[in-house]
Amino acid sequence: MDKRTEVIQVDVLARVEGEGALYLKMDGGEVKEAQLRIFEPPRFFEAFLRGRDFRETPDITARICGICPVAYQMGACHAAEQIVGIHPEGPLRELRRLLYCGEWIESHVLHIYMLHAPDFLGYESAIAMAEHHAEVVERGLRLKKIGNELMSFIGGREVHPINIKVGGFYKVPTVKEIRTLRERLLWGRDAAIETVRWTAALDFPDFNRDYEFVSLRHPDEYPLNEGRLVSNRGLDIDISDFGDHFEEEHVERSNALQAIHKGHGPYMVGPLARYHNNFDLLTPTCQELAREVGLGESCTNPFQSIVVRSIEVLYAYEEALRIVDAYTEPDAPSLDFTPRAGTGHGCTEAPRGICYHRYTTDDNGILLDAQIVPPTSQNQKSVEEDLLHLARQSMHLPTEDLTWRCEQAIRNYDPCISCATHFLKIFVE
Amino acid sequence: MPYRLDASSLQTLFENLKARGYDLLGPQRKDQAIVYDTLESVEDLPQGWTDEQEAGHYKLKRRDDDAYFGYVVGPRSWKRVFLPPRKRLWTATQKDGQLSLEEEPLPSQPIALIGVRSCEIHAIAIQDRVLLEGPHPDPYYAAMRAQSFIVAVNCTQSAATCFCTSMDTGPGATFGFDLAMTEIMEPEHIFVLEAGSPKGRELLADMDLENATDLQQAHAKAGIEQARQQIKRELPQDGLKDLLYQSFEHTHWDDIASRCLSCANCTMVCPTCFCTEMEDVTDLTGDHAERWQRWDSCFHESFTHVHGGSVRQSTRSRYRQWLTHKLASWLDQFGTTGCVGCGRCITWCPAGIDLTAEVKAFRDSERK
Amino acid sequence: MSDTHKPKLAVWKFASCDGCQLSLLDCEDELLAVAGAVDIAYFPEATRRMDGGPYDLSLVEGSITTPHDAERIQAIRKVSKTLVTIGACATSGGIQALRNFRDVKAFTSLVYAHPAYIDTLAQSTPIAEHVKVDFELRGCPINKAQLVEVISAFLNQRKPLVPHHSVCVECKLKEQVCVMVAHQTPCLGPVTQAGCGALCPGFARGCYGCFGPKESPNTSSIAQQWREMGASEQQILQAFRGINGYSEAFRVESERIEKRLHPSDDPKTP
Amino acid sequence: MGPIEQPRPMTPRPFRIETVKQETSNVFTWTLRAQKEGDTLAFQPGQFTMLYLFGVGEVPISISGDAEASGDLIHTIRAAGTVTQAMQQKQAGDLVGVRGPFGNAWPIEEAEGCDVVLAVGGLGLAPMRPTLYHILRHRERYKRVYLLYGARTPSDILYPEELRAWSDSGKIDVRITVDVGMDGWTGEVGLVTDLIRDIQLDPYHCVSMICGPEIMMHFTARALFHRRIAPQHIHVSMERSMRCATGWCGHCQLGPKFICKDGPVFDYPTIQAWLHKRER
Ligand SMILES: Cc1cc2nc3c(=O)[nH]c(=O)nc-3n(C[C@H](O)[C@H](O)[C@H](O)COP(=O)(O)OP(=O)(O)OC[C@H]3O[C@@H](n4cnc5c(N)ncnc54)[C@H](O)[C@@H]3O)c2cc1C
Ligand code: SF4
Ligand code: SF4
Ligand code: SF4
Repeated sequence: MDKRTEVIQVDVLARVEGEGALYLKMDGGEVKEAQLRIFEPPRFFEAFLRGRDFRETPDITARICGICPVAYQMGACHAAEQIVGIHPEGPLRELRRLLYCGEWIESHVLHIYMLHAPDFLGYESAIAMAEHHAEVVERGLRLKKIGNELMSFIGGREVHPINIKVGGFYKVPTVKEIRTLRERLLWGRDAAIETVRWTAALDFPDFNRDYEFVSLRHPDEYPLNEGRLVSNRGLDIDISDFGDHFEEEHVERSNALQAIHKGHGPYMVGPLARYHNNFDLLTPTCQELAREVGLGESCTNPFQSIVVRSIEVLYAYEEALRIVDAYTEPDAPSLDFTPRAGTGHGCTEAPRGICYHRYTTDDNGILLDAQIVPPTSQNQKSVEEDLLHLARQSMHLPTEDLTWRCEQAIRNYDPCISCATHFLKIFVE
Repeated sequence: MPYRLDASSLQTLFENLKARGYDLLGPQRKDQAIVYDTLESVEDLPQGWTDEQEAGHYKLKRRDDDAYFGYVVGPRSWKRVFLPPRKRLWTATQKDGQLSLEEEPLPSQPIALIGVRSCEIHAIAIQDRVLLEGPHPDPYYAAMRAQSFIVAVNCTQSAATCFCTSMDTGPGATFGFDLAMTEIMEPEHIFVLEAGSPKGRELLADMDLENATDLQQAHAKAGIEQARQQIKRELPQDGLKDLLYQSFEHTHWDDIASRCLSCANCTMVCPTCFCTEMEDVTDLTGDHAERWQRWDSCFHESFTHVHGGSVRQSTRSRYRQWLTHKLASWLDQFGTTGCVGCGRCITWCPAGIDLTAEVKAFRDSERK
Repeated sequence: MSDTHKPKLAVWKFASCDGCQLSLLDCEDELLAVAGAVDIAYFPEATRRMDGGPYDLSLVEGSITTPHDAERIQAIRKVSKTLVTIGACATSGGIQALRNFRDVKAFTSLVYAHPAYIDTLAQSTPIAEHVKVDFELRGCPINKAQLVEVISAFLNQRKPLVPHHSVCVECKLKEQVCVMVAHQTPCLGPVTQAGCGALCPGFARGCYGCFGPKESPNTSSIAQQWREMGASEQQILQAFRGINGYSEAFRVESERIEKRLHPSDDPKTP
Repeated sequence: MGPIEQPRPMTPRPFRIETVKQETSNVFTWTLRAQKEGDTLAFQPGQFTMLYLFGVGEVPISISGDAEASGDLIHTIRAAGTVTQAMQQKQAGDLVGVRGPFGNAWPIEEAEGCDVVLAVGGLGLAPMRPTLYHILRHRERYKRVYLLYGARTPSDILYPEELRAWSDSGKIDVRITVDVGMDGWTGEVGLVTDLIRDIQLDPYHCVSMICGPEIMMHFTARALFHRRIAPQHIHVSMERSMRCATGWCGHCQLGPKFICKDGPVFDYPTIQAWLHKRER
């Protein structure tokens, strides 16, 4: 085993969103290369956004990703609203947050129960897992369904919601309507608590790394839609300065662009980063439960991201309940505005981490330029470093187990490969 | 003998109907239109609102008074009660070499329809002929009809899209109701009420109302007359059937087809259009099947699909079928026209196609 | 369904957002029943298991945008008894087919620093332009209930109940108020195929055509209605050139408007 | 409003397939018996039922058995599209749903005392067979009886043994022609209309019934006019999309007529205007 020489290649990565491959090269007991290859074909969103009306961005950018469309819609709305100088507040802001809770629940639960958990329990899929753990899988499906119902309730449907527009919504629910969600959310909160306990009891490889955690930070709330960009290594900037601090590179072997923190290198976005940077803003129930299951205020083992995701699911359910109970109908479903020339930025917390948009429009609101940086291209370097370290540490494992373990290390990030492939490089060499 | 009901006592009429076991269905404002839906109380009525209509155009407006029934007709019609947009007919299970079918229970909740216009009563009468008087009466329709109580409201104003006077279907109700009311605003806000059936007479007797004075009755008549005078659209009936039958190859159909979207809105809103589709569905296991009946339309390609393709492939032939059926072949089939002049198909056509104008085009070219 | 041979199901992905295959995982109530009725032999988004063909039913998501994918779809067709395409990408080229109206080389250099790394075709094309397709399920995304219906229909060997009529019909069956007539909101519902449940009008907005053209769509008439409601030529052009912009009826209409807007671009007009 | 029918007109009754006989490569005949004992289905020649195949769909199919032989229900079906192809996969013992009978009948009483010309094309022989059974049972009520039958090829000829038996009995003058002859075929090659030229009939006392593709019925009727048969004595059986068979669904309208309740059999003058019109 000492002088292991082998190439491990998984051509089609399973249980990730989109199409990617894993490539690991070991030579004489040393890991030479560890790559997450992305061959998902490019779709050129930023290019064909040019010349479109900026009001179309929520509908068009949603199509970047079927799993986290809301993240794109929110980022697009925020950037567009910055251009025209409006800022939806009160019930409109709360409804957006509620919609986003739905997406977090749906996406996180999908990942926890259907994509990630089977790894820990040794199943090829949740469907296979259901044979022995029917109750668990059914709980997961129901939890996820409520997330989807929340999205459909506000957005019209779970994939590519139709009710989101620059300025707010096309139609908002009445108080009576929104209260119908309550029962389900209460059930979901309890099931989310069980989920945290269940995931915390899984068996985790001992694997910790020192990451730069980048996330949003908002003074009053666990970040979803808004905040400043911060990191555990001292970053603290306005989102409009994103371009000054981060850059994307285009590497051969990949149809995606990879982002780095200028002068710092790879960084991590997503649940671990949010959790580390914002633990104090979680609800008391979340904090207590995290302590109870022994997670602490920070987590540096990416395999444990499944537990952090569960905490965030609980947070989303509690937050949704809060919003539903406090909801009052807004005066109008959306704010009015007049298109004008300008540049706007939007950065929100997609389930997988920060998602950044920048648009520039002319006087009539026609897009002159668009840039979108999705979470997965930001995590890609971090994934590869995890692979490198993990492979070194797990050199003793037989090929089959090592392969699985590496695949799992990629799944830790819940990568969204379709998203990762359509983005513009900011600085052409 | 007509009675008077104070507008402020309208709720007592509703209470009386409820006490007799009826659920109330009537007009209310929703999404910027007046639609028929479940009514709890007079509070739900679109008091003080009216509708402005033109081809392809509908707009709610405030009235300068508090009339309860001061609008004309909206996008929904009463056919939703008797012939709902979708309904399950039966479910079937195939198991252990046996096939069993379970029929959907027939509706048993009596319903009172509040605010039925004269043209709508005519439309119900037309659907009765289609669905009750053929060789196989529709059991759902029959059950619903037998249990319904009809409160007609005579029109005292009309929309620009109305042409009941051409069709001899309004604006005052002459038959087919249990109660008929005329709303009068001046000098006081009252309803002049009369019964049209034993059920209606019984109800009025229980309510212990005053008789309407001659003057009040005269006001009611004047209101209806006012509605009649307002009607400007026309669909003259003389020779219409032959005109349409003879126009089968007319080039004007192509002109209509260039505008018609074959979207089927006109057939969906029409209170007499009765065509339906039967849908057979199964679940994933394949042990369980259902049949559903839903509104269909002659504007669909699938409507005439037989093995080898559709009979009516072009929008031209589909519009021709629709108009010819409404105004010509309906007469041969059911001894009455298929149109009651409510104007819904004109208002709710997104392309603003107006059957009265199209018929006029055929007539004009005939004269030339 | 006999237990001896459950039909083998495969789910394939080409250029897409994953939303349509996700719709299968979003069928929370039916998922285990589907797994009971079919043998999920290849579905990378859901399982590590990757069984070889032949497959009884292949669901194909995404459009063809690379030379490699153009070959891959041929191979998939060969191992699939029934091939059903799901979603706007697979049935009309999807939103990424907007590139078909422009110069793709400019696109790649705009998005990527090293366009040489990118292997892409000039056009994004629907699956049916490459292989025979047994059934096309429209939508961006597809409707879950329709997906379950297509799978049930396949299992029971009947025709899927997927009507080709307008969104208007669904709107009226749900007794919604027409946004075009009552709110003067431009809507593509009258020329768009039903399937979504007339969602947009239910939320007081106009349909933007994500299920693609219905049977016999009269696009020029709806364009005329939009004009009369005050929409600009550019707006109408963009409306057709959206998620299903490359589907025949919408493409022809957008090109017609484009020619009117920029007659000089047309080599045939002096 | 009369009492509600039991079962309701839209509810199929379960029938079991007793026998399946493959007639040609894509045509087969089912003998059906009600799952519930004693549940028989009385009908008149020319009527049809709606046959429901569990989970697949429902199609209108004419009854092709003998109306006066009590008991089983007989249908001859061509595997055309989804439902009928799935039907071809079914075996004896399987269950189907039956609604009906629906529609009107061939004018077998009007034809009494007359010459009778039955002209059929292709599968049109199946809906006509009950009429033939009736005529054979009551042969004395009719004068000359012709069956003119056009099939596509010799191997498409339906019920060949029965045709021979009818012909041999001398009770019916059976004449067959095919579109395409094949090895061993010594009979006529050509159209049904060609057969009309040679028959003997009393044009003023003659009733004709035609069943086949619309174009065939159109030309056959024209050929009969040439033989001076009055249009009102010519009857045809029509086909259109049909969903309910009860007159509710509107699909089967042909001009002012509903095929399901006014037809499927029409006298020529009633349907003439519409037979000539190309709707498209
Ligand atoms: C009165 C009458 C009597 C008949 N008697 C006989 C008989 O004795 N023997 C016989 O073999 N045939 C008979 N037929 C014809 C028979 O009903 C048709 O061959 C049968 O309906 C074909 O159904 P299918 O599912 O096999 O074919 P398909 O072509 O698959 O059609 C299936 C059904 O669905 C509809 N359909 C198909 N495609 C579409 C689409 N794209 N959109 C919408 N709808 C569609 C069709 O209207 C059809 O009813 C008769 C028909 C009628 C009207
Ligand atoms: S007439 Fe109008 S409503 Fe009717 S199908 Fe044509 S466009 Fe649609
Ligand atoms: S055809 Fe038009 S005007 Fe006549 S009843 Fe129907 S909807 Fe009303
Ligand atoms: S755009 Fe049209 S087809 Fe798509 S969801 Fe909206 S109404 Fe439905």
